[in-house]
Amino acid sequence: MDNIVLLVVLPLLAAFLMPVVARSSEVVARTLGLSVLFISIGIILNVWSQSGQIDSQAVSIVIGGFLPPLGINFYVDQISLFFALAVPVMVLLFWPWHRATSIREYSLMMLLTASASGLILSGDLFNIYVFYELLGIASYSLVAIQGRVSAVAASFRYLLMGSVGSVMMLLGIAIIYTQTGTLNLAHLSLLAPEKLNNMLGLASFALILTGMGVKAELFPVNSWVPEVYGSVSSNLAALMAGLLSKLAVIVIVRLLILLFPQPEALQLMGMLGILGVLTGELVAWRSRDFVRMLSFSSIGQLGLIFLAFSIPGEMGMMAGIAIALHHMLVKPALFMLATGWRGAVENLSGVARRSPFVVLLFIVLILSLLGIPPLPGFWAKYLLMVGLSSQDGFIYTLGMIIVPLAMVIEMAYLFKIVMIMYRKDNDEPAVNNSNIVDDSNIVDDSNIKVVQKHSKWGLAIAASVAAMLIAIVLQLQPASDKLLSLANQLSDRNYYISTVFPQIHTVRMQSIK
Amino acid sequence: MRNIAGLLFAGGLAFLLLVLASYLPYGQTPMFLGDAILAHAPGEVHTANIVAAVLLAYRGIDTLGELSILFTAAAGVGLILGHRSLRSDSAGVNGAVNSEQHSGFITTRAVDLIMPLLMVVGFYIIFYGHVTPGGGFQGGVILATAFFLPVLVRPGTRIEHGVITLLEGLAGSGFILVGLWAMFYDQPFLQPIFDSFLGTGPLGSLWSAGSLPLLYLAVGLKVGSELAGLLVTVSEVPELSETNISDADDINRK
Amino acid sequence: MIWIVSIVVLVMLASAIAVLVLPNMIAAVAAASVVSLALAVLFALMKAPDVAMTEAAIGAGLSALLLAMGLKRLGLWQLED
Amino acid sequence: MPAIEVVLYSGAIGLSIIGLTGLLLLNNVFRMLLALVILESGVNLLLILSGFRLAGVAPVILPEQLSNLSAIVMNDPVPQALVLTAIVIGVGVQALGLAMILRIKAQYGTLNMLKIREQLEFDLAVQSGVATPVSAHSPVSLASGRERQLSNHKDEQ
Amino acid sequence: MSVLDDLLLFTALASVAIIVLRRFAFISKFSVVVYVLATVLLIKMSALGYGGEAVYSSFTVNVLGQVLQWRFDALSWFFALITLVVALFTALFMSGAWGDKYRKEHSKEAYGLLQVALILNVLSMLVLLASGDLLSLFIGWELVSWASFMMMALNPDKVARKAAIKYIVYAMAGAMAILMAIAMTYNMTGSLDYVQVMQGMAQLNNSQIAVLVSLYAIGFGIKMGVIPFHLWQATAYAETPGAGAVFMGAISARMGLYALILVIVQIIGLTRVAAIEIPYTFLDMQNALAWVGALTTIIPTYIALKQNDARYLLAWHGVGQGGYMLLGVMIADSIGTAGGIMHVFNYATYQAALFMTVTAVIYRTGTSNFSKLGGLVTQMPLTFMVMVVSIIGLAGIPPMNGFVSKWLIYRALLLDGQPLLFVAAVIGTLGTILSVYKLVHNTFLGQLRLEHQDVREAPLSMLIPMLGLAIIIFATGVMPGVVLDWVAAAQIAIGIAPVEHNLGGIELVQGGLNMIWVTGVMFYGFAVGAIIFYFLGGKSKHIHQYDNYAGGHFLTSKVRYHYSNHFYAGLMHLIGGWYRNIFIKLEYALVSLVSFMSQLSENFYRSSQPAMLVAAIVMLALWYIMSADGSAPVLVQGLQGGMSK
Repeated sequence: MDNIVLLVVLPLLAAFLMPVVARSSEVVARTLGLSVLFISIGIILNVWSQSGQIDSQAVSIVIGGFLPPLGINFYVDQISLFFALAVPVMVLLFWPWHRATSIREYSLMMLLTASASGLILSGDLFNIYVFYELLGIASYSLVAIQGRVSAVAASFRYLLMGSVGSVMMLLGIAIIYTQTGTLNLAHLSLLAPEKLNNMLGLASFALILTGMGVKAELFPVNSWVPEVYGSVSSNLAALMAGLLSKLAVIVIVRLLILLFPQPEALQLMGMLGILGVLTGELVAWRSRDFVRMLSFSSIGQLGLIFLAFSIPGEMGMMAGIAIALHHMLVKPALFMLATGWRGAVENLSGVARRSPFVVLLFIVLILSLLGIPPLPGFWAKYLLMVGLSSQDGFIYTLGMIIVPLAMVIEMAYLFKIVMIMYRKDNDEPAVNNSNIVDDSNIVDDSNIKVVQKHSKWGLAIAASVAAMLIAIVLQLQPASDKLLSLANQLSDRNYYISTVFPQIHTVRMQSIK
Repeated sequence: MRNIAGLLFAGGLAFLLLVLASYLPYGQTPMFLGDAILAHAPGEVHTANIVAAVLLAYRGIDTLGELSILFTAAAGVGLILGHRSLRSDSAGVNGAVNSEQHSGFITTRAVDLIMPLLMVVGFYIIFYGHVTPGGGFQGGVILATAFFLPVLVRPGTRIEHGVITLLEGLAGSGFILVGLWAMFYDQPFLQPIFDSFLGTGPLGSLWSAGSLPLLYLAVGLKVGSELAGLLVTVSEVPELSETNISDADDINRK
Repeated sequence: MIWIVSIVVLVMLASAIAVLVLPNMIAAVAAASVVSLALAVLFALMKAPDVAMTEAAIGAGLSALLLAMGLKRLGLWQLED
Repeated sequence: MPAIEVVLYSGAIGLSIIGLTGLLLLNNVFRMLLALVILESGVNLLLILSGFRLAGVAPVILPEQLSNLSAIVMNDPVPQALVLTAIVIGVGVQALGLAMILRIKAQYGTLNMLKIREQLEFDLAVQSGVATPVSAHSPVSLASGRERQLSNHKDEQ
Repeated sequence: MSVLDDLLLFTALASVAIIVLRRFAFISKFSVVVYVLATVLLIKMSALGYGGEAVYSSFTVNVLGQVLQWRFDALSWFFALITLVVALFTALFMSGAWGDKYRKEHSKEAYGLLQVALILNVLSMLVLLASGDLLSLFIGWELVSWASFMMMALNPDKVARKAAIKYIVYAMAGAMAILMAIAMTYNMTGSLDYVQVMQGMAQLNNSQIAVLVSLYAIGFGIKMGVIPFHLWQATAYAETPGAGAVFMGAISARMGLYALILVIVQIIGLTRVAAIEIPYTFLDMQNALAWVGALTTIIPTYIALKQNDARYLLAWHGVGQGGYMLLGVMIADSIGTAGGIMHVFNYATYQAALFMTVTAVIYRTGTSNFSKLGGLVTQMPLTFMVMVVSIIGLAGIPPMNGFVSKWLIYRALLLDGQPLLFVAAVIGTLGTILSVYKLVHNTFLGQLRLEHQDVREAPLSMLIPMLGLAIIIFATGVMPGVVLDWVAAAQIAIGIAPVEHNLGGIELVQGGLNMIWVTGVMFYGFAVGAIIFYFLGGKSKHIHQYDNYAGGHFLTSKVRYHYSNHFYAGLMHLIGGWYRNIFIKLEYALVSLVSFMSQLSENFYRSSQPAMLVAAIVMLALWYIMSADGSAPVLVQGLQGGMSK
């Protein structure tokens, strides 16, 4: 069980060693990175199979031998283990295979992996901040090295927003520390009803929400999303939209549950979620560029997730997890389809005849995204609607109205694309696509004519996601049970506390040989 | 419009934060964590400098993360500045490298003299980090400065990046390996190790804190090499001016 | 004590404003360095020697050096304005 | 005469707000980077303040204090460690930002945030093949920038 | 395995088979067999139509604490019967000459996809009709929507595509309204099972019921195309490829009525609905819905008058006839409900027949534009006959079946004391008669155009289903008791007293209707008239179609006299322009609003300074928190306190 620490440590080790090893052999260095990812997956699967009790019992892992709250601990429960598994898997899936880049890019990918795992596992407020910063800097760097100078500019704007956000988060942590004098989440949670249930606590929540919200595509601090996703490769966009945003959301939710019991905190998050849904979908409706549309759709979906998590009680938790997991599957798949479809949607005219299977895949994915029964997306939306209607209060009523409207708008623009794809007359594209550079970088500088092709790997991912969606439909019963237990475990404060502090212990002296 | 909005938000925020600050305690914060660590650190990790104990022992993984952040930043800077639009041999950039004048003889000599001294000071600060104020970070910065000063006074000097790469990789790995060493003994990751060789001295002496000085050494070397790397990378960028805007093709091929 | 603190804080705030308004970029970077120095003094006054050392070394020294080098590369290194 | 904590808190918050105001009002990206540094410094000061004790001494045990450890009041070491971390993180962000600025300057030829944004939007639109957005600020420079790029492509052949 | 399982499983397997085999030539025959077999399976459940117990599916799904189940009762069976019969006739129609031509004009794939769309529509409708709780109802509902969308989107034409998109946006909006209502129902009653929801409804107060009814009515109403959601339907159905339009026009929109009856009449109960007063009006909610029905009868019918394309005219009628059904159901007594439900059957028969005739005309002439048609009666007499039979049914004139259901509705309105609604319904019928005359005149009467002189009668494969439907129209018109049996069973299923009837018609204390007598009298009258005409007068002669005068001039055979433009110019002038297109303008305004807001949001995302947003949100959030905390008035004091501390 202690091996879980290796999920963070081994990628870091690999990241440090890769440039060194690459000096003698680049192949070995690359293999090193990949093998660390496989080892990580192996470790998690091993934990999963070895201790079947993880389903029922969470574990707290002490780092440095100092029991919390003095030391830092990792908290492993179902949801963090799930995401810890998702991190290496998705990094592996969206590994920048085809790009002949420097070894340092792989190194950055490993750092991203480590920080993502650390973020989801960590049980210490400041440790979360450190991993969050590491995640941020790794992603700024990864965005900035995508070749084009526009990526650098987008990344710089992202960096400004992210840094100001994390400064705000640090401010929130400082306020919490002045109130409680501790940083361990379980300990904070123990003290929260007494110490943080006031205006200062709420203020620190607002600050932390803003800081983490930058990565989580929370409403006002997400203006980086279209710029960054528009200028990076689909692989990275898929990773960022699919995985990193969800990690930040889950951490926010964990903090919310453990630290901030106030209803105002929920309302604030819900309000921002609603605004995110509304603006995201509205702008996506206008967008004429495929990737830009996906980015704004992602903003909208994240808004839905925030709205769902702002519903108190089990229903909201279930809805939030369901939408988050669903989006985590679908959006990367859509970005993978975007590998061949970058550029204006008008250029997609007649695509359906050239690649009917891909279009069919696209339709299945967006149907699920829209929440058309019986695809999994529907059940998530259904939970959200039921949860919203179960609450009184302005925010939730507003959500009841906005969410369906947003879905209608989303449907309108997504099916506009489908109709364009099935159009017969593709003789005259409305705009020229001569400047598109696709992921495979098949660029001929002579007349900048581009061959756009889906990467086979991306298609395979999209197809397997679609298959997974259908498999979930066939296994609705177990899936919903699993969801319920995830939600229960995530929303149980006392469970968290009692896991980290099995007995109220006096801080045990470390035996010194 | 934007200025008005900016002033409005900043002013509002100033007011609100001041109000928030008026609720904050001053000088009597609840120090649960601090008190506990102050009480236990001398006994548990044998460091006189409790900040070092917090950094390396109690919150060791924070420090690891921090080192990774520096590493990431250095790698990112290296990759961004490695683009050919920023290389001195790039077509769009004139040969501006040599525009910086060689410093005078006195400066050069002085720097050459002062460099070993700085190195010694840096290592001293690192090694005594767990005993007195200072430690890996401060010492690392001094090391980086010491390394970089000769480059500064001799513009155009080509630095072999290999040394820095090697050093930063090995120092970072060293930190992790010390942590993994504990796991090898079935202890949690990063647990300080005290055995007959390490950490037998009395509190306040150099060999008192188990494996912590090793960690601090790793931190110092890591910070030093990263910062030196940063400085060197930036120093290799040619001077840009309005006239030599590079429209170098955007496809990054290395 | 309070006088020292007040003066240091005032210097710090004044140079922070100077960073934003000084037309000369070199002066701005220098002012940023002064902010860091003042901050380091404050840290020292508040009995945080480790932080004070770090702030002085990194904030006032290395970071200023880095920025100044950047300034030179950006073509903004103009002593006369 | 206000109490000392008012001075310190005002200093910390004032520093942050000055940094933030700079970020909001300035257009020069380099100066924005400086403002970001100031903003971070302000929050660091606030964090140190949170661990300050009225009669506290530095959390370093001097050899002569060894005999009566429990008698001395020390400042909280944890915020100090946190601030150390934060300072180092700050310098990392700063270096990264500087590198980006250098690259932007090299290829866009400007340090003005508004112009950078315009260029960025223009580039994104051109990449996606969507029609060029009409620039509110400097349509001329945009058009010329694009032309320059195209002509440069030709030159390279 | 119950019979319902068999039916659903069979249809599902058949869909798979048709999807797989869609490119083969035998697919048309195969699908006919499929529908015959499915109808046989349905008939095995015919006990339902005569008051039998509901048939439950043995297949259930347990998800998120809900048990999804499927069942058939008399109402579902009645609708399923209509669906399958119409599908059978459509498949028959498609299997012959029309299908061959479609294959040739488009492709094998296109024809196969049409068959796929048809079976998917049938399957989804059966799933919807079989739903046993609100969640499975919603699932079925969405399936129907998307199956319809697929059918509509098969036409590659630009107008059709646009209509399909419009449809699916409307449908999504409706579905979202229903989802909202279902979520609220769940929270109010604690269950989604029909029986438990029905019990739970008793505990709800009027305002809750009002919200639920409005949401459900909007959701289901959009599918039915009631005012003000009628804009999508006509174009979408008219532009569906020929045979598809037959099916869609006949039954697709009626699924909305089914769900409406199920939820609002059966589960919520019209007495509860009637108890809700709408403020500032003299109406209660039931009346309001009835008025919606009446307006839906009138407005689309008069829009139909203006159409210059046969398909559009029929499609607009489809919208209008839905209003009658809603009106009938909303009267809520045994006669009115019977009229409403029976009208579904009658409407399906004649609408299918009418679309078939129009498709046959298109098949032969290549157009359905009135300006390019006319005088086809000499070339296509049988088609003409079918159309006449159907429009008699559509206009509600004896002895065809449309008369019976309309009579029931009128009768109920009169008995219920709703003179205004009665007048509205009569106005609607007037419009119907005028526009069906336009249809038959402009297509078949007048002078034959030169280019159509070689047109022949529709091929046999198309005539057979048309004639079959015509026979059904006439037979159920003479013997409405056959259908009324099923209607009465459905009424029992939804908890309304069944209508008293016999084979020939309705038995009422206030005076019933016996269609056998009516028909007998009519034919007797015709016979007497004919006898008088032929034998006593006998002064008639055949005049050739071209033997015509206009303005005192003889028209040569080169000039075809065919009056189609501005057919009802006078009437249109009377109606006046001020409210024409009012709904289109409304829709446009809505789209503009969305567009405006979208632009607004986009400007937000183009903010030049990223940190501005962070600062803004932090400030606003802190402000919100500090004021929500109740410390707003204390803010300034707090500051002062901080200063003086």
